[in-house]
Amino acid sequence: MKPVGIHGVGTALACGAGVDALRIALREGREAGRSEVGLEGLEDFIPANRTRRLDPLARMALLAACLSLRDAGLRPDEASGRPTGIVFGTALGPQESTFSFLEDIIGSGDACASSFAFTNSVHNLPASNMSLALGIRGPMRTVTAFGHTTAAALLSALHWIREGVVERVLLVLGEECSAVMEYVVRRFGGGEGNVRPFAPGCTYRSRGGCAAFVLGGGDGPYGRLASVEAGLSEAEAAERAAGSDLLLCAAAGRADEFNLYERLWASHRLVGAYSPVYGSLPTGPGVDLAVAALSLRERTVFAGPGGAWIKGSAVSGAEGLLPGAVAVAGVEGPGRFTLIRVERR
Amino acid sequence: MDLKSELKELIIRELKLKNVVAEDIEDQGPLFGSESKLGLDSLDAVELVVVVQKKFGVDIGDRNTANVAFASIDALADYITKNRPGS
Amino acid sequence: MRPNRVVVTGLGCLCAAGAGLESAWKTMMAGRARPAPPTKFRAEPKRPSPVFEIPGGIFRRSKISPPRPVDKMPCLEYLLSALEEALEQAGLSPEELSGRRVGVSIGTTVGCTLNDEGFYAGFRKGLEPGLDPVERFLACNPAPFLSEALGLRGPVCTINNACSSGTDAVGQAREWILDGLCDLVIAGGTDELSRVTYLGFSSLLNTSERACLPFDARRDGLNLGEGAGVLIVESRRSAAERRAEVLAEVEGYGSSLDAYHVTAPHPEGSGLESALRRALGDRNPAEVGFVNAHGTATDSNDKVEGRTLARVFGPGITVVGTKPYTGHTLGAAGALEAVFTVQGLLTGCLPATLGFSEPDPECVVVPTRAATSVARTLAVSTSLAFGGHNAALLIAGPGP
Amino acid sequence: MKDGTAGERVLIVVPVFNNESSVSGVLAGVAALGLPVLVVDDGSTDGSPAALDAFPVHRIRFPENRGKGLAIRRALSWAEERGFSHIITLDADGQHSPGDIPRLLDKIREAPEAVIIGKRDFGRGVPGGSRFGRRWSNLWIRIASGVSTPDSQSGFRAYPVRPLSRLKYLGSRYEFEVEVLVRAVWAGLPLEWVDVSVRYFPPAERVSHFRPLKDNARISWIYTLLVLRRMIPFRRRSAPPGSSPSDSYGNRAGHAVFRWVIGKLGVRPAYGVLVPVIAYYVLFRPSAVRAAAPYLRRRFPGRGGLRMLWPAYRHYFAFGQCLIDQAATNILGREGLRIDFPDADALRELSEEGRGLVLVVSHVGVWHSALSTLDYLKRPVYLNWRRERHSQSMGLTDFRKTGVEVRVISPDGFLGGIPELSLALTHGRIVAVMGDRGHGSSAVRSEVFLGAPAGFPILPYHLAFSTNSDLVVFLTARTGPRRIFLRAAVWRMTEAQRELGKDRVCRELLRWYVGELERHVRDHPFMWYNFHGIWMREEDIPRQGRGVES
Repeated sequence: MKPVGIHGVGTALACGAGVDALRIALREGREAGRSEVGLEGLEDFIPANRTRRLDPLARMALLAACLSLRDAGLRPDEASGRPTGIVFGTALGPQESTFSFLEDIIGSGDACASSFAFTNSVHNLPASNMSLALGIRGPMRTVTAFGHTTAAALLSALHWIREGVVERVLLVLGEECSAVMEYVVRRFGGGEGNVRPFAPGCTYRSRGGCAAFVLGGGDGPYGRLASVEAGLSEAEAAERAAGSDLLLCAAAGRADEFNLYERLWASHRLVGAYSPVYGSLPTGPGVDLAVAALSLRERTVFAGPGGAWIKGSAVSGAEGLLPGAVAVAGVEGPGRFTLIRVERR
Repeated sequence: MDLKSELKELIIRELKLKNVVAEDIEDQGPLFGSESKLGLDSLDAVELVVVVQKKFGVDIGDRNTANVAFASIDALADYITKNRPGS
Repeated sequence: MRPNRVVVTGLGCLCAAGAGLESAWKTMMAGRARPAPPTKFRAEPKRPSPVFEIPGGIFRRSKISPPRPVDKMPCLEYLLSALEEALEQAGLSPEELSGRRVGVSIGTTVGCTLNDEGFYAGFRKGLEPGLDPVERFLACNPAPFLSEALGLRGPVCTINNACSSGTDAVGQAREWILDGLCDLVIAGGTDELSRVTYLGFSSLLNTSERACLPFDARRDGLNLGEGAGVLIVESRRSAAERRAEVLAEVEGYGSSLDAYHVTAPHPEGSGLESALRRALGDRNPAEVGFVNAHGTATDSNDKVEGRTLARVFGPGITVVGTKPYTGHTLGAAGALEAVFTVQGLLTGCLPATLGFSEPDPECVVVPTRAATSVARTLAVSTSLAFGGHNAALLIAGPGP
Repeated sequence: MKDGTAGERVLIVVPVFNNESSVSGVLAGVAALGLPVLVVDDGSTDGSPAALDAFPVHRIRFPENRGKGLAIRRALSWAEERGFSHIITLDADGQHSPGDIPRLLDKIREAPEAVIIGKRDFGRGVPGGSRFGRRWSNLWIRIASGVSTPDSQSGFRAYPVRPLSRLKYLGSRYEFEVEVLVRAVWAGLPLEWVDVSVRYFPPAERVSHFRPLKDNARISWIYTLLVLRRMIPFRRRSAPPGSSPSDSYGNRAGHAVFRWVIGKLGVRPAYGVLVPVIAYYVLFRPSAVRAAAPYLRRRFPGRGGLRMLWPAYRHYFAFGQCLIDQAATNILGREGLRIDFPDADALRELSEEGRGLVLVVSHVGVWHSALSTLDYLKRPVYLNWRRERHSQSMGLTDFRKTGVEVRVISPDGFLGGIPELSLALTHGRIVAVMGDRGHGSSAVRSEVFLGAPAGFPILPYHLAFSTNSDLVVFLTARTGPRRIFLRAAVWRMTEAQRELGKDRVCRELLRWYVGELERHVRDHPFMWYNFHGIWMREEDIPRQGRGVES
C-alpha cells in the first residue's frame, strides 16, 4: 500500500493562525478562551479584491489552506503545479451566509434575497473558492457528516493519492462559529468558561477553527498516515490505539464523553485532550491530527494547558518522550469510533 | 447626496469591492465588461439587481433590462429615476 | 483498476414523475410531466417558477424504523422510500444488513442545513426560540441517519457538492469498495423543495417561469424539484456470493473543478471534459451509447455541456435530459439520473427530452425528441455543479 | 529507524562462534535497522572475526569458546553499564531474520517489562528434532515456573536489561536460555511472544554447535535442578529489593503444586498439604514469624516468645486457606463459592444513585474474590493497586473471568494515578483504594490501631472529599471452605461535612475506617494479612499527614 505522508500543516484557530501559533499555545498551555479566529493573514497570500465575496468560513478555510501550502514550501500560485484535489470537511457548514440569507428574506422580503448570501450558503463554496483562488482543477469533495466527517474526508484523500488520481490533496477540516450556534450550544447547557474535556458538567462551547493539510505520496516531514479507520467499536478502537505512544481524544467538553472515551484512555499510558487550546469543534479530530503531526515532527509530547491532560507525564520539550506513533480518536456516533494513526519512523 | 454618488457608495459596499473609492467610478464609464476596472462579473450584476430592488424598490426584470440599466452609473441613475415607485 | 469490480444490484427512485422507478419510467416514456407552482410553501420571488413537487402520501411508508420520527423531514422520508425499493430489488432486508460492514454514501444540499425561517425569525428578535428545528437539523443528516437506523458498521459520508452530490455519492461508494472498506454500499441522493432554495435560485435569475427546456434554443432557466434516488452498489464478488442479479456495472467515475467562476461553468467545459476522461478510463468514447446529461435548461449550462459532450463523444451522441420530468432535484439529481441511466441500459430505450423542439447551434448536441432505443452496452451520466465542480459516471449495461 | 520506543533504548546482540558463512548476512540485515549492535565473538577460530571488520558494530571477544549463555550474560551487563533498557538476541547462523526485529520492538513498547520470545512458525519443513525438543523444554519450563510457553528454545528474544542483570544464573551454555526464562518468571517478569519467521537449512548446510548429547544432558540437568529448587521453599536470596515480605510467600513450585492439587482433588486435600508447609514456615522461617509478630503481639497481648508460635501458625494457616480458596475460584469458577453479604442491598441502593463511590478495601481475607462479587452493581470498578509477585502466580491478577469490569490504575503511574481516579469518581464510577497500606509516596497519617499509633494512607478520604463521593469500608473474611463473609459500612459525604474542611473530615474518616478494621479483626483475628510494619516508632510519626493535594 503506497504510503501517504503529511507534507504541510496549516491551522486557523482561536490561538492564532499558522502551525507556529499552535505550537506555542500547546507548549505554553494557552487556552482558547473567547478569542476569535483572526483572518487578517489571508491578504498576505491572496489579493483582497479576489476574496471580496468570501464569507467567514470560506476565508478561514482558504487561509488555513494557504498556510499549509507555505508549510509545505509552496506559494499559493504553485498549488496548481501538480495534479491536486481538494477535500473540505465541515459539520455545521457556512452558517453566516445561511442566516444572512434568511435575514434578507425575513427583513426585506422574498424578492430581496441576496444572491451572494445564497451562493455562499451552498456547502461546497469554501472548496470552490479555494479552487478559484489557487487555480486547482483536480477532483473536489465536500463532506458534511457530523462525527463521520473527518474519517470520510481522509478516506477520500487517501483513495485519490493511492490510486494516482492526484499527486497531492489539500485537506481542510473546519467549523464556523455563528451567533445562532452559540445560542444553540448555550441552550444545550454549554458552559461559559473554558473548555474542560471530561468535565462532569457540559463545558462545550461552540468555537470556530480550521486545520488544513497538504497530503501526498511518500513520507512527509510530519510522517505518514499509517491508518484511517471508521465505524470501530469501543473494543476495536482500544485495540487499534494500543500500539501507539500517545493517544489524542477529540473530547471537547460534552457531558457524556467520559463514558464514550473511558475504555480508550483507561488502557493507554499517555493520553491528551487539547480542545482547551482550540475550543470545541465537531471536526475536532481534524485539529487533533494537526497536533499529532506536530508532536511527531517535534518528537515532543506537549503538556498543553491544565485541563488538557488526563494521564501521562507532564514532561514536554524536545527531550521529552519520543512519540513514534500517535493515535487520534473521535466519536462518530453511539458506540462508533474513528481511529487515525499517524507514524514517523 | 445625489443619486449617482449614492449608487457609487452602494456598489462599493454591497458588492464588497476592495481598494476602490467612489471617485474611482466615472459616471459614463462602463460598469461591467473588460473595459471596466471594477472587475465585476455576472454574479455582481445579479446582486446589483437585488440591491436596486431592496434600496429603491425598482424591479429589473431580466437580463436584457439589466444590460441596459447597468451600462453605466448614468444609465442606472436614469433607469431608477424613471421606474422608481411614486416618481 | 483492481480486479475487484463494482456493480449495481438494486435501484430505488422517488420523484415527481412517480413513486418507484417502474411508475416514474412509465410516466417519462409516455412523455407526461406536471410542473406547477409550489403548494408546500408560499413565496413571492421576483420570478415565480413552476416546481416538481412530490404529492404527499403517494409513496410507501418505509418498514425501516427510524431512530427518530421523520414526519417533518421530507428529505429522509423520500430517502427511506427509495431505499426500501432498492433493497427489495437487491434481495436484501434491513435485518440482514444490521451489524454488517455496509457503507452509506448520500448526497444532499438542503438535507444538512439549518435554514429554518421560523427558528431564525425567533432568534433575531431575541425570543430564545425552541430547539426542535435544531434537533431535526442534528438528526436529519442523511448518511449518519441511515447508518444508525439500519445498525450498520461500514463507512458513512454525506456529500454536499451542490448539484453533483448524487453523482459523487455513487463515485465515493465505488472508491470504498475498491479500497476494500466494505463490500456493499447504499449510495444515492435526496433533497426537498424549500422556500430558501426556491428564493435563492430565483435571486440568481436562473429559474424559468415556464417548464424547463433543456438544450432548446428557447430555454430560459431551470425548474426546481425534489425526491431521492438510491442505488445498491456492491462488489461483483459479493453479488455473486449472494446470487444477486447484476443490473449494471459502475465502471468509472471522474470529478474535476473548472477553477473559472463561482456560478458559471467554464466556457470551454475544461473541467467537465477532464471529469469525463477520468470516468472513461481507457474506454473509447465511441463505445458510449448515450449520455444522461445534467441539462438544467439554463443558458450557460446547456451551452457548455452540449459543446463538451459533442467534442468528447461526437456531435451525433444520443443525449437525454430527464429534468423536464423531475425538475432539478439538486442533491438527488446525480443519483436519480444514475438510476435512469441504468434503467436506460436495462430497457434499451430512453424517454424524450420533453418539450424539446428548437435545436440551439450553441449547444451543438440535439437531445432525444421522442422515445429512443439505445444500445444496452455503455452510458455516461454527467453533473455540472454550482461552484464550478463537474462529475461523471461511466455505467456499463448488461450488453447488446 | 529510531532507536527504540517511548523511552526504551534497544541494543541488538549477536553471539558468534565460527559462523563465517552466515554472520555477514545477519549483520547486514541488522545494520539496515539503524540500531546499535554488540557482537560477542565466543572464541571463533574461523573467518568470523575478519568478517566482523566490515560492520560498524561493538565487539567483545572471548579468547576461547565459553558458551552462548555466558556470551548473553556478558552482553546483559555490557548493556546495563551503557543504560540500554533492552537487548534483542538473534543467532548468527541466519536462522532468525532481522526483518522481524521491528515486531519485537513494537512488543517492547507494548510491554516494556516483559521477556519477549520470537515464536518460530513450525510449519512444514522443520526437522523432527526441533519440534520434539521444543515440546520437551516447554513442559519442563511449565513445571519449573508454572508458565506455559509455546517456544522456549527460540534464541530470538528481547530481554529487559535491568531486572535480568541483577539475577544470578548457573547455566553458561545453551541451558542458560532455558534458565533465564524460569528466573525471569520467578522475578515476576511476564513472558510475551511475537511470531517470527524461521529459515531452516538442509542439515548439511546448517552450522550449529549444539552438541546433541552433551548439551541435552546439561539442559536436563538444569531442568532438574530448577524444579527441585522450586519444590524446596527455602528463602531465595534474589528477591528484588522493595518487595514487601508478603510478596514472596511460597514460590512458584509451591503454588504450581497447590494449583495442581486444587484442580485435581479440590480444596480440602489442599488444606491437608498446607499443614506441613505452614509448619515448616513457622518453625524454620524466622522472617515469617517476624512479619506477623507486630500484629499478633498487639492482637494477643501478653503472649511472648514460644507461646506466639501457635497464633502465628493459625494466622499463616488461615492465610494459606484464603490463597487456596482464591485459586479455587479462579480454577473452578464461582459456582462453589458461598457468599454471606448482609449489606448487599444497602450497597446496591447506594450504587444506584450513580454518584462516585470510594471503596476502602484492606488486605483481609480473600479480598480479590470479594471485589469480584461486586458484578451485581453493574458498574466499572477502578482499583488503585500494584500487583504483588505471589498474587501473580496464584492467578489473582485478572478479574476478567469474574464479570466485574475492573480497571487497575497503577500507583506507580502519573501522580500515583490520582487524576484518573478523581476523574472516574466525578463521573460516578466506583474507585477501590487500599485503606491499610499506602503505595509509594501517598500521604500517611497516624491513628491508634490495636492500642498503638499506626500509619494509614489518607488517599481514599482525600479523593472522597475532593470529589464529594460517598465511602464504603468493604471488609471480607473466610468463614469456611470456599465460604466468604462480606461487610460494607457506608459513610454518606454530606455538604455539612464538607464545610468542616478537608483535614477535619479526613481525620474523622480515618478514625471511622480504623474502627471498622479493628472490629473486623476482633471478630476474625486471623484474617488480616497486611504484614507490613504499619505500627510506628515514636520518632517517625508525622506531625501532620504529608497530604497529596489532589
